[in-house]
Amino acid sequence: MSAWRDVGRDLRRAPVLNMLTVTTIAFSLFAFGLFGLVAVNIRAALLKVEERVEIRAFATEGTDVAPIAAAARQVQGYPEVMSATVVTEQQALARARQELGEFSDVFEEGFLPASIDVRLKEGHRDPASVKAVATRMHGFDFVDDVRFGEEWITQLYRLRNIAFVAGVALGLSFAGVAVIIIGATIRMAIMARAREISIMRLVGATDGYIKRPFLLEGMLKGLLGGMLAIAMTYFAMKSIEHYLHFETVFFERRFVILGVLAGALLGVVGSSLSVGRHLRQAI
Amino acid sequence: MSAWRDVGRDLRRAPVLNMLTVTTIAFSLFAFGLFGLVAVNIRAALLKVEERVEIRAFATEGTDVAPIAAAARQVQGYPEVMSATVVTEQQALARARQELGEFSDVFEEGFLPASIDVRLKEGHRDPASVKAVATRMHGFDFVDDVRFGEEWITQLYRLRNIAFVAGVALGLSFAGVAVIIIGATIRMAIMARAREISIMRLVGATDGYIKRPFLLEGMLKGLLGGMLAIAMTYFAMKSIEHYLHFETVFFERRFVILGVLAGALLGVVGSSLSVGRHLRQAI
Amino acid sequence: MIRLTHVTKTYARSGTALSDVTLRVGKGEFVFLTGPSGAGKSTILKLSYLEEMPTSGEVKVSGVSSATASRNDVAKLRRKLGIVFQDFRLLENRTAEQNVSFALEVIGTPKANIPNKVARALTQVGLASKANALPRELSGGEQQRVAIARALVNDPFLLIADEPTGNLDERATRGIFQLLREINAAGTAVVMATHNLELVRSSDFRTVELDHGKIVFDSAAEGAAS
Amino acid sequence: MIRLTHVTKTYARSGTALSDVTLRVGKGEFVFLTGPSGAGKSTILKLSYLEEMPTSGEVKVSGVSSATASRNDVAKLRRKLGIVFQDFRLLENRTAEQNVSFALEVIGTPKANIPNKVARALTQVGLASKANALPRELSGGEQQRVAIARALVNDPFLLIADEPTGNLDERATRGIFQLLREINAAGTAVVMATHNLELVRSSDFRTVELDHGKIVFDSAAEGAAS
Ligand SMILES: Nc1ncnc2c1ncn2[C@@H]1O[C@H](COP(=O)(O)OP(=O)(O)OP(=O)(O)O)[C@@H](O)[C@H]1O
Ligand SMILES: Nc1ncnc2c1ncn2[C@@H]1O[C@H](COP(=O)(O)OP(=O)(O)OP(=O)(O)O)[C@@H](O)[C@H]1O
Ligand SMILES: [Mg+2]
Ligand SMILES: [Mg+2]
Repeated sequence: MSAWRDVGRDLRRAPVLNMLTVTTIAFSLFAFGLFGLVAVNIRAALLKVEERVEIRAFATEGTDVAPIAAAARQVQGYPEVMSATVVTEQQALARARQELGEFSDVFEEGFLPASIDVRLKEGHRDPASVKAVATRMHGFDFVDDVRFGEEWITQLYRLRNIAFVAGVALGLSFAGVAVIIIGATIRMAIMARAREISIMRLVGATDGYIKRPFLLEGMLKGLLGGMLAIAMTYFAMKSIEHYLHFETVFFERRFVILGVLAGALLGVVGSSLSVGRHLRQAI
Repeated sequence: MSAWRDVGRDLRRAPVLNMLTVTTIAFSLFAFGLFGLVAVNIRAALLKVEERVEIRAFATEGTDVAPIAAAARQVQGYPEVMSATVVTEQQALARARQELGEFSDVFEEGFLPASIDVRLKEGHRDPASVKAVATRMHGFDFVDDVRFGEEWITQLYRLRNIAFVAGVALGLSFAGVAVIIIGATIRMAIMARAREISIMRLVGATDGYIKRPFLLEGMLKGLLGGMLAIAMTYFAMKSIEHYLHFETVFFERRFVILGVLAGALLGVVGSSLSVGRHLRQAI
Repeated sequence: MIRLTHVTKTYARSGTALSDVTLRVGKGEFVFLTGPSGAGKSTILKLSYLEEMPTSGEVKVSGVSSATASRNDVAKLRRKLGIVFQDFRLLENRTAEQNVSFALEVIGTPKANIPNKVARALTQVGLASKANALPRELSGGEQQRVAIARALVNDPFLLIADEPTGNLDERATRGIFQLLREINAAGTAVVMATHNLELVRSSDFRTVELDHGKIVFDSAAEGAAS
Repeated sequence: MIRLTHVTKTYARSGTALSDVTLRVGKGEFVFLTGPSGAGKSTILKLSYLEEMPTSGEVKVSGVSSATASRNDVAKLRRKLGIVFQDFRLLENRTAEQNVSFALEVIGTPKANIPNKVARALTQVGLASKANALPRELSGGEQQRVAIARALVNDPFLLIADEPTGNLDERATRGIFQLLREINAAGTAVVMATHNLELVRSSDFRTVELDHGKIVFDSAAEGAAS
């Protein structure tokens, strides 16, 4: 195929320019990848933290265990609830003793209230759901107080939202920058071949015919840049893990493939834009 | 001047390529600048910490003040010593009370020893000097113990040395990368003008005449890149200061000027290398 | 075939290259364009393959009009033409053979037919032995003949040749002219700009002479016997 | 002036362009180089200004020998030559005027003298009115004349012209030839490769004919009267 032959010729002819293109694509995607990695890891951390979201409804001192257990069964039936456990006064005391270790003598008298400890299902741990469940539990007669760390949950979710918005915004701007850089380097390749292109036009080549090798070239470089970016991101993660003793999560396989394809897409779009612009200017 | 005219023509002709060159120079120097900033700030921090390097020679309980004061005057005469202060038992007690606040009752009995507190001059705060002074002070009869946090000073200096070596190594490699990138972009500019260069040779232009506009161009781009890098470094510092509430020091004026000149030098060296290589290949 | 109707071509920086030229070239005709340097010969040819557009008036070639042609129309028209450019315009990074075969690839000639056609065209211009040379490895006359081979290889129905023998010696010139005559005899119209008056005089083809952007003589016009 | 001694030039990819050529051009001489396309005319000229180096044998021009010349020697030699290239080699981004003045700047002509010299050279080739046009805005013949003006402007002691009239009409050709004769009469040696045999016959200058890389005729050689 003549288009492939052209690509081969072009790649061999300007190795520096081509390396530069691949490198800039790789770095753009690397920046993108690093950010993605941070997002993925924040998400993983959030999931772990979220698991600990818990609502505790404390019973008035001296309430019988029976109504508390009945209420717990009822709460267990709520759609948002994963588990509702009864903690009797004795259990509360034992837990406190265990947690506080040597200072346990202080609790000799046993004045800790019984409670129902509720964990919510994934997807229902947002501030609104938590608040709703807490309000309903307030409805039980024997409930003295409901605690769920409202502040803390709200903060967590705000963090998550910020991470999401920042992720999308940064991701899009990096992609934009990558397209511009790719366009610029391809434009240079085009300028270097401007004479050739005009001759092609003069012997009757259509725009599509002229564009093909450039698009192929952009795609190849994008693929290469994408793979490089993945490799760089992986090693960046590994070294963070190694030097900062920080446990991290890498992208799933399908996101890796998606990343490389995104590189190819960037390459094709960048090439297409600049070849198109060049062709519209001439003849 | 014809060389300047050529430069103007060239800069106007390939704006994308030129922006790319300036940007890469700027980013190379920016990376360099960021590292330099870290180094400068580590240094500033070290200086502050170093000021606190202090040797304390404690007197045996009950020693008269007179010999201690005499010894202090003698120590004051050492070339390395900035100040040698006598702290009597009463003063030591007062100082401890003040530092420890509410727990001061504990010291009712006054069993703190008198001491000579020595501060060293700048340039004599390295582990070796500190140790030497400490050893000499051990020589006084009344001295019971000399403390100077040997471990701590050694650590501090190791940190400083690491920072220095890392700085030089990273600085040099960044400069190398910058020269290569500049060389690559200038090479592209040369390839775009290869025909022109060969015609110049054929009408009798010497290598120097051909090189001049490229060197000028490299210098201009380097200057611009250097200024951009300084600006970027400055804003990076300001935003670190703002968002991380971290007090930082910027480069002194002469280093700023040096940075911009370094950009120009990089530009000239990069251009010179790639024009030279091209000229040696042809004709 | 080619129809220029009251065509004026003005270049922003150097004034009028053609003024009010009306010219018609019929099917299968052979036309010489002559006239001094800068008279407008190349401009007429560039208008004919629509590299340039007229400032006013209309150019119509094989049904494609300068007034309405799209980029794609122009590409399609050019596939049916053969053009020898005054400055050759060979692709620098391709051999003589590749430069010729390229013109066939562009128009979608079946791959199997290309080598034969290319070899025939190079032989016709006497360059079979230089098939693998790059343009910079060819002498001026050899480059010119590659350009001619490229124009002929796709069996065009109209051949536009701008000074195709400027770098050729007398024998080669006669050979190329003979070739163009044969092609013309086989039905291809030929428009050839030339300074070689000997060539013009040696045949009785129609001659159009230009000067300062105007047609000053046309042997096909009435009363041109003088 | 020019001395080729047993010069052979072999190109890696296309074999022998010149074989064992010995040629001497004296001070102030006017020499035509003729021969068919690909005979080796341009190769002899390229060797004379040391764009190419001989594969074997020696080329010596004005005391500069191909065997020993440094890059700087070559640059200095070329400043004293005037060269008209077969493919013009004009700087694309400079006007006709700048292309000519450029040749003076390179050799360090005082700034004040440049405009006059440039204007004179352009007038000599009949292009004063096109001074501000870029090469792509000039016709083929006009470009060729800019190339000639550039070669003349520095009052060279040796003018090397490769097919300088290939794109010119008869009148312009005669004009340029007349100009070259005047320059030669003023003391400049001229070596001119050409296909225009009429021109060669119209004067009695020395003629060297090449074929297949060998000198087959030299009107200055003994017994060349036949
Ligand atoms: N792109 C352009 N821009 C400005 N002027 C131009 C351009 N192309 C041609 N001209 C001018 O138009 C006039 C006619 O040019 P043209 O190339 O048609 O001449 P020509 O008859 O082919 O001459 P030649 O025999 O020298 O090739 C010339 O004066 C030339 O300078
Ligand atoms: N750079 C090169 N590499 C390989 N072969 C070359 C090169 N330059 C010239 N040749 C070959 O050397 C031979 C002589 O070329 P030269 O240019 O001297 O011919 P010429 O006499 O000037 O012909 P013309 O009249 O067509 O210009 C030709 O066959 C050509 O193909
Ligand atoms: Mg013309
Ligand atoms: Mg030649």
